[in-house]
Amino acid sequence: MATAGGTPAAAGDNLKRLTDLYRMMVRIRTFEETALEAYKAGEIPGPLHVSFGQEAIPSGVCASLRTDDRLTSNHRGHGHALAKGADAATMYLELYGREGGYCRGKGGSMHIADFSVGMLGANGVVAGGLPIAVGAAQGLKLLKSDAIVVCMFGDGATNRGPYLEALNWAAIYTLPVLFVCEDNGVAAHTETRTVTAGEGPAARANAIGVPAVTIDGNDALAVEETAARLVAEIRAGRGPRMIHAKTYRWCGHTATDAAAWRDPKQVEAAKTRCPIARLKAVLIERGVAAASLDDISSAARDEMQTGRAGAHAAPWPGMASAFEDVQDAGAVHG
Amino acid sequence: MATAGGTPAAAGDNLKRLTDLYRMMVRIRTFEETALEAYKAGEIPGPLHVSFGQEAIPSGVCASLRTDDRLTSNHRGHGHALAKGADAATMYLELYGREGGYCRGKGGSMHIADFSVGMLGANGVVAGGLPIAVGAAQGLKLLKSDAIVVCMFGDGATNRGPYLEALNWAAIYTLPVLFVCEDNGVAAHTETRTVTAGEGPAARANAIGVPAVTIDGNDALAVEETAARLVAEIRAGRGPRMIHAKTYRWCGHTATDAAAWRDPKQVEAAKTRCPIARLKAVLIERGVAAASLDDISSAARDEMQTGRAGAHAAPWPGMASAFEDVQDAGAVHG
Amino acid sequence: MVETTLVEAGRLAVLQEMRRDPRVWVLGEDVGRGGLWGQYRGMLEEFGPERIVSTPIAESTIMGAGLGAALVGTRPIIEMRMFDFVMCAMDELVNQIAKVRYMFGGQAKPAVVVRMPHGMWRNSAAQHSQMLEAWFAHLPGVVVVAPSNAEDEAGLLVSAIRSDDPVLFFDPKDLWLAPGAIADGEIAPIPFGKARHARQGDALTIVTWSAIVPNVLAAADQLTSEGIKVDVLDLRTIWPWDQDAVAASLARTKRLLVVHEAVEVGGFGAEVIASMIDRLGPSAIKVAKRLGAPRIPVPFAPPLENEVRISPAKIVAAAKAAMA
Amino acid sequence: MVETTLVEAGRLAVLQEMRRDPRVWVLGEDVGRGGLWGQYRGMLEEFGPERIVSTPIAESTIMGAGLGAALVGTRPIIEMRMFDFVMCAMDELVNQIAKVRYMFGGQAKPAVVVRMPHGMWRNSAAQHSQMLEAWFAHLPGVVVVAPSNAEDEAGLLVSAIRSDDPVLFFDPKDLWLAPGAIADGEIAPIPFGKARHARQGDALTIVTWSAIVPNVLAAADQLTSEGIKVDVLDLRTIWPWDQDAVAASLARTKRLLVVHEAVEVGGFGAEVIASMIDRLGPSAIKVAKRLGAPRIPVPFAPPLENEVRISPAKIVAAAKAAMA
Ligand SMILES: Cc1ncc(C[n+]2csc(CCOP(=O)(O)OP(=O)(O)O)c2C)c(N)n1
Ligand SMILES: Cc1ncc(C[n+]2csc(CCOP(=O)(O)OP(=O)(O)O)c2C)c(N)n1
Ligand SMILES: [Mg+2]
Ligand SMILES: [Mg+2]
Repeated sequence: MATAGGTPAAAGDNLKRLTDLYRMMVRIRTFEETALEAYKAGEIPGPLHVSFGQEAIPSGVCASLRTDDRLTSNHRGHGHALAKGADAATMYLELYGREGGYCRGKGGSMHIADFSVGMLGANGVVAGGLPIAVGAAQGLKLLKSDAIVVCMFGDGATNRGPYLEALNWAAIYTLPVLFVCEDNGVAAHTETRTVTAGEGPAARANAIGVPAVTIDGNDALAVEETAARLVAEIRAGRGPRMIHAKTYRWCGHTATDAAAWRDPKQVEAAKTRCPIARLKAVLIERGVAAASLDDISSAARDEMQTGRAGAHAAPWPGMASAFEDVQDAGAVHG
Repeated sequence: MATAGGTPAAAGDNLKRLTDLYRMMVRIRTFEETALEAYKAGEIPGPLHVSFGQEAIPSGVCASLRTDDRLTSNHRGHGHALAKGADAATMYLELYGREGGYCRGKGGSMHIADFSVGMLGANGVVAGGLPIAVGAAQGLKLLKSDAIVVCMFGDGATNRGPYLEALNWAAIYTLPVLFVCEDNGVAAHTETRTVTAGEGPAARANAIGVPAVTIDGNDALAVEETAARLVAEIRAGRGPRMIHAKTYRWCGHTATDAAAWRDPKQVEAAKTRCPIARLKAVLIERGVAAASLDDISSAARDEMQTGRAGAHAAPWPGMASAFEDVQDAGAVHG
Repeated sequence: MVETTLVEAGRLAVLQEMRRDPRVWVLGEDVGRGGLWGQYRGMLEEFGPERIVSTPIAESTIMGAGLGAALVGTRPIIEMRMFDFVMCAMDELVNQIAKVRYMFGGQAKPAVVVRMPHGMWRNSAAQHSQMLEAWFAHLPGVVVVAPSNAEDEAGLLVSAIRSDDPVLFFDPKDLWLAPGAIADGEIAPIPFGKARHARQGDALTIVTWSAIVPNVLAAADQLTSEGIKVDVLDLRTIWPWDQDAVAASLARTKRLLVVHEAVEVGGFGAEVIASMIDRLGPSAIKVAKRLGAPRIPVPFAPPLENEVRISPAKIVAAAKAAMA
Repeated sequence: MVETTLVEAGRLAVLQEMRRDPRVWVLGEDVGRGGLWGQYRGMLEEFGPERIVSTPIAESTIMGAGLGAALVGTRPIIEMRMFDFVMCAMDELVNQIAKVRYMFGGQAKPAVVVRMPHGMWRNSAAQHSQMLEAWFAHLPGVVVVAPSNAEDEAGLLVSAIRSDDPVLFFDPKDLWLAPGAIADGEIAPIPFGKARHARQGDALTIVTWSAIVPNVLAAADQLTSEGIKVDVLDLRTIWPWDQDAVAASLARTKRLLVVHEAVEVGGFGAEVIASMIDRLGPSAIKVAKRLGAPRIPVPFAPPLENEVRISPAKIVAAAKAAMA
């Protein structure tokens, strides 16, 4: 399919909306910068996957969603959760494994969920969210809800079987699903192009029966505009759609991965396409005062520092909770 | 991709080859008619899947194969095995579960294999053969063999994850695999078009990176010609190819399934497109004597009746064999 | 009582619950045509294609979609056709369904029933005959149900559909057509974790479940005719399982025999024995034996398959050996 | 002896066998970059991309392709990255790899090694911490290996690569960096089914394997310092397993404690106990206990995860209870 170019004008002149979009990207970036600092300080246990450079995608996509719309995520889901409306401080509590975290400390970074805002969970299994997303959409349809489901996944997931199965499923039952492939060109330590044949995720989706569009995932306005259009089509009952958003991840796979095999020049080049900087330039060009953008940054810093500090100081979950939330019948006790 | 029309002339004037093709189809048909009779007589236990109407596909495909080429099959594999060179009498022994059968009576119809002719086995799991096929091709490549692998599967298999994974795999490693989709329009009791979105198996294959062609699978000459061309390309190291062969299965899913939901008219119409009758007409038009074609039929009947009778009279496997062929280390004994 | 078969008893249970609760629905291959064994016969007509959903052959997504639909508040019955094909959906079952509630700190309610007809069935060979129910007792987060007769099929299915837990429901496919009876009127739920005391006796405790139960009962009746009265406990659910009933029986008999169709090595029989030894102490038990299949795949040829099957004669022999 | 880590011992074993036999090759995600833990470091350079094959994220096909390649005579090492992801490839493992030889009457030789780093690892939570080795003892057709130290990792890996059976090789991922030593020169194969007699004593038999072994040894040493000498058998392989060694030890100690990291319910500990009770009779054994994880998914938060882990202190306590 053709690449949809998003021009600032086409995205509408709603400066508030653009500013909100900018704020969300800044919050995601700052959330993860802060988390990474905490990780390096030894405060956060377990694996941590950050998404520097990819912030435009969840921010742009979720701008068109309602709270009762659902979202399934993957292992790199902080941005997805924040954009869907999750609370940063409660996320930090979970990253730290503390009482009051989204999963009561039982999930950690890779399993953040906030059902109250429709965030149905990150997932530790690549492509694990795809079948869940289409089923959620099928359930919503059965319940006669007009809520939709967004399914976020990486380019690596498009080589796993569920990519075929779930897209076909959504198409045959005309389900309200927006598939979003965040294509950062890499899956763990392997460049995805070396293990992906054919014309890529969008071509596959189109052939399977899900209309797909490839866009510049670092252009927040293009993402926002495309998502707005597709979400409207989906909500109108026209069936699933897909966005294939090209981007680049500045960092390694996990917080401990230096991605030393990568040419540093590639990373530097990618940073010049920073989605946050790009939208900032647009906003300034449109007359938004630099100071008010700085305010956004410092508010984000405050929010995240407070969240981090709160989590660091929070108590561990009580031992009894290890035995809770397993199952009702046949539950065991500590 | 375009539909490749096979014209009799294009298939070459080699009457012997056409007659061999005809003979193979007749043998497959007669093998299964005889098996079905035996099944109805209560002689054959377990599930039995026959393929009346689909005989042109294995016959046409395997005409271009060498004995050291490999083939993976599915649950409906009698034709695949015969066309690859398996012996009918030994197949009957297996269908009957007798000593001397291909699997020593341990597999039955759904697991026939003859490694001595490169037939790597039928499979009771839909799409189960696809990952095995690409691995076999990868192994052959590693061994510097120029043998190729044919992977046979039904239209139902193209909705399972391994279809995506295995085709992508074959393409990225440029493996010598010919994928063959026998599209009879139905998967068990469900019409495949009702559960398959998009443009179908060939479109999916092309998008994944495996060049595919859709042909009339009831035209033995078209199958043979297409396979010959693609096998040559594959053997030349050009990577995987796919044939999407459209056909129709006259019978129900298993020997006990009447497929009562089907409009009998549809079945009658399909029978007018019988691949055997069509090739027979071509042969007669080309001057082959009707009597020599009758000889082929009666030879096939003799072969199959002999096979059936031999199997029926053969001894059961010895009880000890139940405990053999499990594993070397940690084997248990009866 | 109404005379019926096991498959029909299950159908009536689903029918009752689908009429009761509009959030209950079914997804699986061919369910719109009644399912492979008629478990869903006539339901498409009554409930329509949005609640009786015939799916592609896509087990991963059948399982995973069921979970997703549960997460938004529906109550799916996931029909897997044959247990063996569950192997194509293990990530969705093991990593997702069994864990979401826990991983998400209680936010998720994976109220799915996974129906998995299992066991040997008419010479279907190694890929269509497996019984691996023991695996799931070892898997936190799921309930494991394995009925042996029409009444339990119906009552346990009602409980499964109403349960907020993911319930793995092992239909004994070799017994689909076994005649049985269910109570008139509404099918009452049967609680998980309560064994059925199928035969009474003081000589030996036989613990069993699923498709092999009729053979155990035949063996018990033969033993009775020889003057040996055995206690037979049909566990019906293997997680949770009725440890109290087994312990109480053992307190009387001091002799334990666990009979299951599955492979003996690593089967749930080992768990029953280890638990009872732990609970009562070895000195309180005179003998504790298992009878299960040898550790071989299920062969196709009828005489070989019979070698793997646990016949009444084998059970009688094992019982007598346990009495020696 | 050469000082090394467990991960490096495994790497050296693969290196040795790949140099010895050109049919041996490796497939899995990121193996060309050395594997997630450096198990294959430097191998792409030596053997090239046809023998060190970095694959897409496609577990079904990684597993199934390994089988296909074995069927034409190569000897693949299938690297699954983490055991949990094997759930995406269970059809290929359970229905295909474990059964082809049998189903095809001996024609197939599924000589694959499936490497599956398993167990808890640095707060990785429920989807990256599972130990389900017990499942595979229950699955006919496979060998199940679960080493606990560098020497066994190397020697058992050599055996696995040379074996014509499919070998499920559970690398203990929490011990990758545990220091150890292997013999100088060629790494000799260690036979399957032979336990390592890790500590000698007459007070109690502790049977164990995999990642928990260091904790068991720490506990044994503490018990020794308190005057209680226990026998510790590290099974190393759980199918086949060294029943003779356990029975011989039990004949002396009369007391059995099985310790594993996996969930206690339905774990392989139950099999060990049920087998020994069967073999020796309940009266020959004074006590038979298990110590495993509670039946809950593995939680993320460090204190909760510790609650699931089997610490040396818990082992000491269980051993003392078994002596009471
Ligand atoms: C089924 C499965 N296989 C392998 C992994 C290990 N793994 C975690 S993330 C990842 C790479 C995923 O790449 P992609 O989908 O492109 O997402 P990205 O990390 O680039 O955001 C891999 C291989 C996994 N979690 N699940
Ligand atoms: C994974 C799996 N799911 C379901 C089945 C049951 N089943 C056997 S054959 C079949 C239909 C297959 O359809 P298709 O691939 O088109 O082959 P055909 O029978 O038409 O030749 C089904 C659903 C199976 N064997 N394996
Ligand atoms: Mg990626
Ligand atoms: Mg078909």
